[in-house]
This record gives sequence, structure tokens and C-alpha cells, in this order.
Amino acid sequence: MHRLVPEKLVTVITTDVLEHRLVAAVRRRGASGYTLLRAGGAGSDGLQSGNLEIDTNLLLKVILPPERMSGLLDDLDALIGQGYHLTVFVSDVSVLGHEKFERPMQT
Amino acid sequence: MHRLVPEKLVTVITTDVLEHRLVAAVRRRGASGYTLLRAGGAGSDGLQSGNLEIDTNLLLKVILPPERMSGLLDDLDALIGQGYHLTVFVSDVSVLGHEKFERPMQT
Amino acid sequence: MHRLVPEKLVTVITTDVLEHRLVAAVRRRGASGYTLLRAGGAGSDGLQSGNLEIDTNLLLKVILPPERMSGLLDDLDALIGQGYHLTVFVSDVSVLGHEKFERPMQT
Amino acid sequence: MSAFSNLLIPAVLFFALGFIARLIKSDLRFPPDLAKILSIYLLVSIGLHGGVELANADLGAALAAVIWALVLGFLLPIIAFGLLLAMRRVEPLDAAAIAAHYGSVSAGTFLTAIAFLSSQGIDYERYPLIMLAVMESPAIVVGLLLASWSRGRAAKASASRSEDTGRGQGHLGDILREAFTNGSVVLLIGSMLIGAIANPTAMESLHPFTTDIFMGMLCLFLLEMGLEAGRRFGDFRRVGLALGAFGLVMPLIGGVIGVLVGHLMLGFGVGGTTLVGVLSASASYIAVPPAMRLAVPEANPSFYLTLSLGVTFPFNVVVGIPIYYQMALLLVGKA
Amino acid sequence: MSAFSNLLIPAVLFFALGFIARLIKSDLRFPPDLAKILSIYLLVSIGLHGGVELANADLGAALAAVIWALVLGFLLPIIAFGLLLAMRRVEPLDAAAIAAHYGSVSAGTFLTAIAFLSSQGIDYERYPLIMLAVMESPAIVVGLLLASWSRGRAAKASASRSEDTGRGQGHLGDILREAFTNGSVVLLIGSMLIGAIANPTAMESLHPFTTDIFMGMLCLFLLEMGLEAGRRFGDFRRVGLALGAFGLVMPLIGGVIGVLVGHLMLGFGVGGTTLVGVLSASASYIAVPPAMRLAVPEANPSFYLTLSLGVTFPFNVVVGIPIYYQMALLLVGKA
Amino acid sequence: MSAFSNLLIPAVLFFALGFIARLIKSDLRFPPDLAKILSIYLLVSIGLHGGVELANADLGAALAAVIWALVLGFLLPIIAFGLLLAMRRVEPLDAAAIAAHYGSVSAGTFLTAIAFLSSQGIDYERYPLIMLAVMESPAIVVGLLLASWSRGRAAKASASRSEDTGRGQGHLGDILREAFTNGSVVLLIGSMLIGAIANPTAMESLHPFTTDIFMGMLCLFLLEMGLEAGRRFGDFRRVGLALGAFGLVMPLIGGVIGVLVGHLMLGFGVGGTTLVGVLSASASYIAVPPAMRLAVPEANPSFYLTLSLGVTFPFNVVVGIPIYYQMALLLVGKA
Ligand SMILES: Nc1ncnc2c1ncn2[C@@H]1O[C@H](COP(=O)(O)O)[C@@H](O)[C@H]1O
Ligand SMILES: Nc1ncnc2c1ncn2[C@@H]1O[C@H](COP(=O)(O)O)[C@@H](O)[C@H]1O
Ligand SMILES: Nc1ncnc2c1ncn2[C@@H]1O[C@H](COP(=O)(O)O)[C@@H](O)[C@H]1O
Ligand code: NA
Ligand code: NA
Ligand code: NA
Repeated sequence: MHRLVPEKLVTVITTDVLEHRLVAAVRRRGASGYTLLRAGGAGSDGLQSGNLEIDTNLLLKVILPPERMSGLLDDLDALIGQGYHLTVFVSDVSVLGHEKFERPMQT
Repeated sequence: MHRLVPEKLVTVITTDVLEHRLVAAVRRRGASGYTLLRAGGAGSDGLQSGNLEIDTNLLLKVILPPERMSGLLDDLDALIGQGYHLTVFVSDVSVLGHEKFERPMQT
Repeated sequence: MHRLVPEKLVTVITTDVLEHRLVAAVRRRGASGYTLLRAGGAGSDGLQSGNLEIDTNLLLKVILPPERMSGLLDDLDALIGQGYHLTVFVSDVSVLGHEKFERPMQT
Repeated sequence: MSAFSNLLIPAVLFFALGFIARLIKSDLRFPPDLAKILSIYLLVSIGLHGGVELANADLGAALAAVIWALVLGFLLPIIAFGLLLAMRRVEPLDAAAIAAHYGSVSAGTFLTAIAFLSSQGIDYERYPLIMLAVMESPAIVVGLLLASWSRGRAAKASASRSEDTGRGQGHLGDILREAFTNGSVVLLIGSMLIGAIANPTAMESLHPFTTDIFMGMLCLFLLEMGLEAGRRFGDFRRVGLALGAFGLVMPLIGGVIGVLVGHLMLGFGVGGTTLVGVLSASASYIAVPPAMRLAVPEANPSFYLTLSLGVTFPFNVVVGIPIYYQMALLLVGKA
Repeated sequence: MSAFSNLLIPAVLFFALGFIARLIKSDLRFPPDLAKILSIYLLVSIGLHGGVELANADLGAALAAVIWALVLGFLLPIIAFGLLLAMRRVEPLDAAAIAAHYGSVSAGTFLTAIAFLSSQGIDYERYPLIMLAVMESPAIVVGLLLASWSRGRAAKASASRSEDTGRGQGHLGDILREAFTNGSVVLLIGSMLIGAIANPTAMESLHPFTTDIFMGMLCLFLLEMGLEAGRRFGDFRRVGLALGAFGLVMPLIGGVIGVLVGHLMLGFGVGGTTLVGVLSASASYIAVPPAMRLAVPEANPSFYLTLSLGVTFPFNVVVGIPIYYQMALLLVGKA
Repeated sequence: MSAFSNLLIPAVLFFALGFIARLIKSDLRFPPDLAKILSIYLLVSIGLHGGVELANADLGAALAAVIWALVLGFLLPIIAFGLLLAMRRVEPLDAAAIAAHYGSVSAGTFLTAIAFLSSQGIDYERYPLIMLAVMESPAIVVGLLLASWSRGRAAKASASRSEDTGRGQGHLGDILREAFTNGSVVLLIGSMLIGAIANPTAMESLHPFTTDIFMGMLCLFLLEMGLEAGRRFGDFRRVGLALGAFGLVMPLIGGVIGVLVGHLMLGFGVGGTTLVGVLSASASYIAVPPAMRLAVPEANPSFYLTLSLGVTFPFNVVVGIPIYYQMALLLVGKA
């Protein structure tokens, strides 16, 4: 098991209107990548059926070194402070090949 | 990190035929929301290619306060007892803005 | 809570070109099932917009007993060694009805 | 001769292409939504079509068609259930779920039969279209009754686990409602009503959409069904030879019964008789599987999906349709 | 009479089918991508169509249409905002977000109106097509200004949380750019330009795609919109009766203003006047909601989506269009 | 003149619209499945078309076309590989993967060329259609051989990491099989066969689907390709100017070779010669990228996708096609 290294996985669920802003934040904070899925759901913001351009959610997953996570959470907090509806949670995961998660994406 | 509060994330994977029942259970148990994704897969119930209306899976994610989780698990257990094929797992997550997960959805 | 049993959840994110190989590995290693989702994203392999057949990612989730996980990770490591771009992480989850995860899929 | 020319219908050839693509392990695959989109299109188009033509139909004949559709929908699953129990290869609950599929119908098979008749230049009555809509759901009810009966017997046998008997019943009302409000049933019957009552000039403006491009859409749909059938075909072994044989014999039984009903009871010509044969012979893969998933969760979906999609559907599309047509020819006796 | 025949237009009937399917809790649903695909198709088709016809249009008349579209786009949200503030049922920021929707337009309603006119055999001017494109975005700007004004007032009221005032403003430039580069606006205007400049013979080869199958695609789109409206309709209670009433009254106000502008200012006949009425009466559910989500995150989307999709859209499609048509008839005075 | 009128073909204009939408940062985007659906439609339609026409083709001429397609498919990647190695900007394995793309073809470019010829009223031979199908895969084989050779050289250089040499080879058989059973190849060749053998009357009923709405579907497809090309275009900088230049020069080299083969070897007229030029000039973005992802995982997909989709495809669609046409005109000498 020595090859598994603990890392943080940040998951964000929100309307896909915010895609550009979220991806920009992820890039700025030096993540090595991100994964995006389309989703539906419901929350304080009402129902997101996922059928119309206007009510589709996105689910964003970003693994990043713990020391960079804080900055990303600041950005997400700022968005929430502006009134956006974000569901954000952090999980502990163990990654294979942790070096790759150290290298920020090229911009 | 003081802003991150531990919470439970329940994930359910099953045929999307059960969508209405699962969402009803989630609402009844006072979750503040839920997230739904379409998926494929395979299990004891056979292959779910995701291509036909009849063999698509759903993946449901619900974050809820630990004290409400037990009720939801009871509902899921009951479905399994009736013979439905559900893959259910619980993870520990830390959420941003935990107050929002306390407020049940309006019905 | 006695009914929740700890288990390992392995998540793999990569180009969907590898679908057949990953599913074959999962079957070979005796998992009881797997779940597949389509995704987009970006990483060292560049942008995966998810729009073209050639730049769609898949996200694979497999729950399996800890003692079988190591074999699956070996397979994934081997793929990474061959140059494939895989994001792999393991999380601790607690499953409902753990016996089902002991039974390998029929082949 | 006609069996061969059946194979030269593009829709059938596309089915074969999908099947073969899977056999040679091609990575050809459809985006998940395409099959769903195509089936919405096909149901709406045949519904509208049917509606227009039935607006001018004879009420008595239409009623007879509806009644016989109900009879077939109730009768066929019982025959199938008996056969399956006699074979003793599957549990009674599995038998009930499988049986329900054979009492319902497959729109894809029906449309292929229409393409077949058109390519032969054979005219057909429009009443089978109503039967297609009517036959979607009743078999589900029979399936539920059979399942409930099987559960009752099992409970008697092992009176200890009495909780079992209550299983599917708490929701019986729900499940019946779901059977009759199933998406494809609503789409088909709704489109039929729209076709019947809508402004005829406006309906004409829909012609290019519902008719002209129809065959192409059907080809794509059958291509995808070929892929799915090919995928399921691999499960054939798992299902077992005996059960596989059921997937071939049951449509023949259904076909014979259907052809008899079509000509003797409903007085149809060769075309309409063939179509009633096809309806009876075909097994559902749209409305019934989700209903059984919900109502008979104890049954293994691999069984009914493999039989319906992997065995009976290909059999009917490639071999069955020309056979039912020959039977209709023989019976109606006008070569 | 005409209200009734409106109900016999297939597109309207499909809207009703979707709505009813939801009411009877059918599990009918569209794959997520289908509605998006249909709306891309519809925007491209009406864009191309408009472009071809406008290439030969009178520049002065086109300019007048553009100017009046802008006037309506700026005026209507202000009326809506005033009304909503007067009603005191929602916060000012919610009112601003809702108001923006009513200054913009609904392509689905517009197309249903065209289907209605065609089914009545009534000719119409093509300029409303440009107005459709022009009116998508300006209301967003007004919505932002109203939101900014509301935030300013709120900040004055509670001078403590001064941070609030800065909220949506840091990105104002961004949001304006996003309003005018919104996907549907780009698609509509881009297709219009293409229709105007492309080689006419090549354009003809597009006819079967953009015109012949158009009505069928519109039917499927309205079927899905019916499902969505039905889904939202349940939220009606939550929105409250008073707000629900706004969703019925505001289109009537818009309709009257639009009809007046259409005939008195733009000199259109019955057809064109009806269409301007429909544009003014309809509320956006494509371009405005995402803009408001981005720019006025404090507003509750349930309010504006329920009103626009669940109340005003069904009202216009089923009842409103014939009313605006009757108003146009009265005004233009040629029965 | 012809370069300009090329820009007035709707399909090309839609490509530009997509590209511009991305440049102005519009949020216009296609649902993920739409591009996949459109490409399935296009492959099936050109396949069927080709099949019908080739059923009546001259066997000798068809065979010559196949053989020259193979020659081009093997020759072009070797030229591309040499050029890339000489430029010394990418690793040999990257060069191998890129080279494979230039030996294969782009159906989108080919179809745009057909739209271009049609808009010019120029007739063309049908044999290039077979060449399109034939040329999809062989370049993949060459790419694998080049990659294997590069790996061998690298292994010799650093004999220590000998494990490297075995990399892609364990699965070589697999990968070859995958190259020839690639979904798009199976779809294209399968549809061709169906078009050739299916019942001609039945084929006619497919005409509205495969032909009438074809241009519209192509427009939507090119709109999406414009969006994708615009997205990739931003990566141009990252790829570097020199490599970018390769993306412009290589299609010109391919175009010249193709035009020469088309007229001198195959004896085609202006239309057919242009098409062979286009086939040679175009780079694959359907069959080759997944094959390279699987077989040469060490190569960076950003390189080959940016070059093929972001540089060569736009260049060919907007500028290249009229150039190859002019070259064909010059060569065939009939203005
Ligand atoms: N308790 C929850 N569990 C899982 N997902 C949630 C939950 N609450 C909200 N979501 C997701 O987050 C999105 C935004 O939620 P909200 O911020 O409550 O409007 C919803 O549309 C859901 O997809
Ligand atoms: N071991 C597993 N790991 C991940 N997903 C699983 C696993 N087993 C089952 N699933 C998912 O749960 C669904 C239902 O599984 P089952 O209950 O085994 O029929 C399958 O279609 C899979 O998508
Ligand atoms: N740091 C990350 N967080 C989340 N997903 C990632 C991350 N890095 C890569 N991925 C995903 O894994 C895929 C392959 O990444 P890579 O191996 O870096 O090319 C990407 O396309 C992303 O979808
Ligand atoms: Na049947
Ligand atoms: Na309006
Ligand atoms: Na080439």
C-alpha cells in the first residue's frame, strides 16, 4: 500500500452556468486537472431537471495537494458569499501516482 | 479549516426505474437536496448499458446530517428487502456551509 | 450502524478509449460489479471536452473487498506504466449489505 | 424467396450490421441518448399516422380489434407462464416476469414487418396499429397476477417467511397505474389522439417529418437494436439452451395464434393478418421491463432482457416475419 | 372559434400531451440532450429562414423594427418591475430577475404563433423575426440595472453590510458580454447572417431540413416543454397565488403594448401585429435565466422559472396567442 | 473568385460561426451527444449513397481506386513522419502519432468539398467515396510501425530501460483489429454494403433521410466542428509555431500528391481529382485519435488533436478545398 498517498478531493455541485468561473478558479489554484460531470438534482435553488439548458447541474471533482486546497475553498467561499448556490465537500482519498497531482495544468 | 464540518454522504446506485421512490425517500427524510447522475455498469442484476430506457442506472448522492441518515438507510434497506438491487455506500465528507444541509427541501 | 461494513471504493478517471480494458480488469479481479459514468475534464493529457467521440472521459467506480483491491491497483499501475493517463484514487466507504460485494460477477 | 428479400430490407440489414459489429467486437457504439431519441420519434410518428387513419376507421371493426388485442394480451402470458413452469428451468417469479414480456409487443418488430410488407407491395389494415397501442400494457397486469400467485404459493410452501407475501402487493395500485401511464404508452396513445383530432392541413405539414424520414430513423434504431441484441446474445449461454429455445418457440406459438385471430376473428387480409401474427409473436422491450423491475424485483432481468432482446427480437426480425407472412398467405389463401 | 382551432394545432396538442403526462404522473421523459438538440435546431432553422427573407427586406422598415424591439425590450421589464414592487410579494432582487424575463422573448411561443397563423391561412411580415433576435438580450441589461439599483437601496437601508453593494458589479462588464454572446443569441443572429449572405442555390438545398421537417421538430420540442411546464406547474402553490396572477396579467399587458406597437408604430397587418404582440407577451426561458443566475445569484430561480415556464408559457401557447390575434384583428380591423 | 464563393457555402459559414462563437467566448455549446449523433448520421448517409452508386460501378476502376487509396494511406504518413523528424520539435513517438493522422482522412472535410463542388455545379466521380472508407485505417498501421521503430531506437539509445520496447507490442494484434473494426469504419463500410445490396425500391424510401436533409445535418456538424476547432485553436501557441506550420504545409503536400494521383493515376476529371486531393490533404479526427491513444499512449494527444482539428481542418475547409480545386483545374486543364 506504500504507493497510495493521501490527498484531498474537492467536489462542487452547482448550476452549470458557473462552469467557466469554476474551471478558472481550479486552474488559478494550481490543480493538475479536474473532472466535470453533468447532473440533475434539487436543493434550496429548486429543481434542476437536467433537461433544459437552464436547469442542468455540474459536478466538479478536483484532487489537489492539501496546501493548495485552502485557496480553492476561498474562491468557492467567495462565490457562496456572492449568493451563488454551491454544494461543496471535501473527502480524503489516497491516490496512485501522487506526483502528477503536484504539476499544475499548463495555461 | 474550521469552516469544514463533517457530514455523511450517502451514495445509491441502482436502475433508474426507482428514481421516483428514491427521491421521495430523500425528501421524506429531510435532506436539504440531492444530486442525480445517469450511469451504466454491471452487477448481480446484469449489464446496464445505459443505452436503452430499460437498462440505465442512476447514481444518487445525498449529504445529510448523521442523525437523519439512519432513517434514509432504513428506507434503502426496505427496498433491498423487497428484492431491489441497490448498491449503497456512505462516506465521510467535510462540507462548506453546513447550515444549508440542515434545512429540508420545501415540498 | 452495525449494518454498515467498511469497504474500499476505487475510482478511475481516464479516456473512454480504455473502457474495455478497465472493465476486463475489474472482472478479472473478482469485483461484484462496477459503475461507469461519462465525463469531461482536463489534465496532463489536455482538454477532454466530452463532445467528440475522441475526447470523452469515463469515470469508473468499483467497490471491492480490500484483499482484492491490490490486484486491481496492480493492473491500473501497469496501464500507467505503459504510458496511459489514469487518475486513480481510493476512498474508504461503508457499504450496506456487504455480502453482495464478495460475489464476483458471472462471466 | 420472401425470406431472402426480407434480408434485403435496409432496416433488417442495419439490424444485422449492428449485430455483426458486436460479434466482431467493433467499438461502434451509440451515444446513450440516441436510442431513446429514436424511440420517441418512432412512437410519435406511428401514433400520428395511426391516429389520422383511424379517425376515418369503422368503429365496429376498431372495437373488435381492441377486444382481441386485450384477449391476446391476457392469453399469451398465461401460455408462456405454463410453458416456463413446465420446463422447470426458472423460478416461478422469473417465469411470471418473462411471461409478461411475451404478452406485450415490440414496436420495432412491428415496424420492421411494415417495412417488409411495403417492400413486397402488400397492403395492410390499419387496425393492428391500435392493437399495438392496446397490447403494450395488459400483459403487465397478468404478469403481476402471476407473480402474486407465485409468491402466494412460495409463502404457503415455507410459511415461516410470511413477510414475503406482502412484497409486491403494497404497491399494486401504484404499479398498475405505472403500467398504464408508462411513457411509451402515453406517447403512442397521445400521438394517436392528436393524429385523430388535429387539424388535417396542419397534419399534412407534419408529413415530411413523420413519414418521409421515417425509414431512415427506423434503420438507425434497428442498428442500435442490433448492437444491443449482439451484446445480449453473449448472455445466451448463461440463460441456458432450454430457456433459449423458449425464446424461439414462444414467438412461433404466438405467431400462429395471432395469425388465426387476425384472419378468422378479425377478418383481415394477408397484410393485416401478418401484422397481428407479428404482434402476438413479438416480446416487449420497452414498457414491460421497467414494470417488471419495479413490480417483480425478485426476478432476474438478465433472463427477460436476454430472451426478449437477444433471442426473440432477432429471430422475429430476421426469420419470424417472413414465416408469419407465409402463414397468413396460407390461411388467407391468396398468393 | 379561433381559440378552439388553436387547440387543434398539433404543436399545441403536443404541449398539452406533455403537460397531461406530467399531471397523470406518467414516467414519460425526454433524454436530457433532446430538448437541447431541438432548441439548437429550431434556432438555426428560424435564423436561416429569417436571414433569407430579410436579405430582400426594406432597410428602413427593418431598422424601425429593430428600434421598436429595443424600446420594448427596455420598457417591458420596467413595467414588470414596477408591478412586482407594488405587489410586495417578492424581494426587489427577485423582482428585478423576474422583470428581465418579461422583457425578453420565448422562441417557442413565437413559433407556436407562426404555426397558429399558418393554420389560419394568415400571412405575416418577416420583420418580427429580427425583433425576436434583437429582443433576446436588452432586457438582461435592464434586469442588471434594476438589480443594481435594488442592491444600492438595500445597502443604504442597512449601511452596515456595505460589502453587499459590490456584489454583482465586479463582473458587470463580463455579464453584459455574456448577455450578448449568449449561445442562443449567437446561434439565432449567426444563422440569420448566414441565411442572408449564403449562396441562394445552396440555401435551397437546406430547405428540406429547415422547413419540411420543422413542424415535427417543433411538436417534439413543445412536448418536452409541456413536460417541463407540468413539472413547474406543481411549484405554482409555492410561488403563491398573487405571483401566479402576475404570470397571467403581465403577458396580457405586454400583448396589448405589443399589438399597439405592431400596428400603430410599425404598420404591420394582422399577422405581423399578432407576432409583435406575442413577442411582447412572452417571457424568456432560454437566454435570460442563465444570465440572471450569473448576475443576480441572490434571486430565487424557482420564482422566475416557475413564472416563465410554468405559468406564462402555457398561458400564451394555449390562450394568449388567440387573444393577441383577436386584438390584432380588432385593431387592424380587417376580419 | 471560387475561394470566395466557397465561403458562401452554408456548411462553411456554419463552421466559421462556431469558430467565431468560441473566439468571442460565447457560451454556445452543443450537448455532448449531438456531435456523436451527427457523425453517425453522416457516415451512414454517405455510406448508403456510395453503396448505391458503386453497385453500378466499374470493377476495374473501383479496384484501382482501392489500391491507390492504400498507397496514399501508406505513403503519406511516412512523408509526414520524415518531415516531423527533420523539424526536431517533437519526440519520435509524437511524430509517429501525428503522422498517422495525415495518412488517414476527414469525412467532414470530404463532405465540405462535395458541398463546394455541388455549389459550383461540378460533377465528380464516385470512386473517391470508396477511397474515403478505405483510407480510414491503413495509416493507423503505419503509425504503429513508426511508433514501434521509434521505441526500438529509443531502447537502443538507453539500453537500460529495456522494458520500454515491449510497451505497445503485447497488444499489437489487438490494436490492428481495433483499427479495422473501429466504429466509424464499420459504419461506413457496412452502410456501403447495405446500399449496394439492398432492395432498390426500399433504398428510394430512404432518400429523404439520407439526401434531402443531409446538407442541414452537415451544417450542424460543421458548426460543432467550428466550436471544437476554436477551442483547440487556443492550444496553437502551446503546440508552437513550427508545428503549427506543419499543420498548414502537410495538407498542401498531401493535396498536390492527391491531385496528381487523382488525375494521372486514376484518370478522374476535375471533380474526382479535387476529391482525391482533399482526401490526401485531410487529417483524421475520428478513427485515428482513439487508435493512437490506445496504441501510442506515450504520445501527447494535445499535439495531434490540435494539429488535426485546430489547424489542418479549418485550413482545409476554408482555404484548402478551393486550392486543391484550382490545382485540379490546372492539371485537368478544363476550366
Ligand atoms: N443535501 C444535498 N445532497 C446532495 N446534493 C445536494 C444537496 N443539497 C444540494 N445538492 C446539490 O447541489 C445543488 C445546489 O443546491 P443548493 O445550493 O441547495 O441550491 C442542487 O441542485 C443539488 O444537485
Ligand atoms: N462492486 C461494485 N462496485 C461499483 N458499482 C457496483 C458494484 N456492484 C454493483 N454496482 C452498481 O450497482 C448496480 C446494481 O448492482 P447489483 O445490485 O449488483 O445488481 C450495478 O448496475 C452497478 O452499476
Ligand atoms: N487533479 C485532478 N483532479 C480531478 N481530476 C483530474 C485531475 N487530474 C486529472 N484528472 C482527470 O483525469 C483525466 C486524465 O488526467 P491526466 O492523467 O492528467 O491526463 C483528466 O482528463 C481529468 O478528467
Ligand atoms: Na406478444
Ligand atoms: Na416579452
Ligand atoms: Na490524408
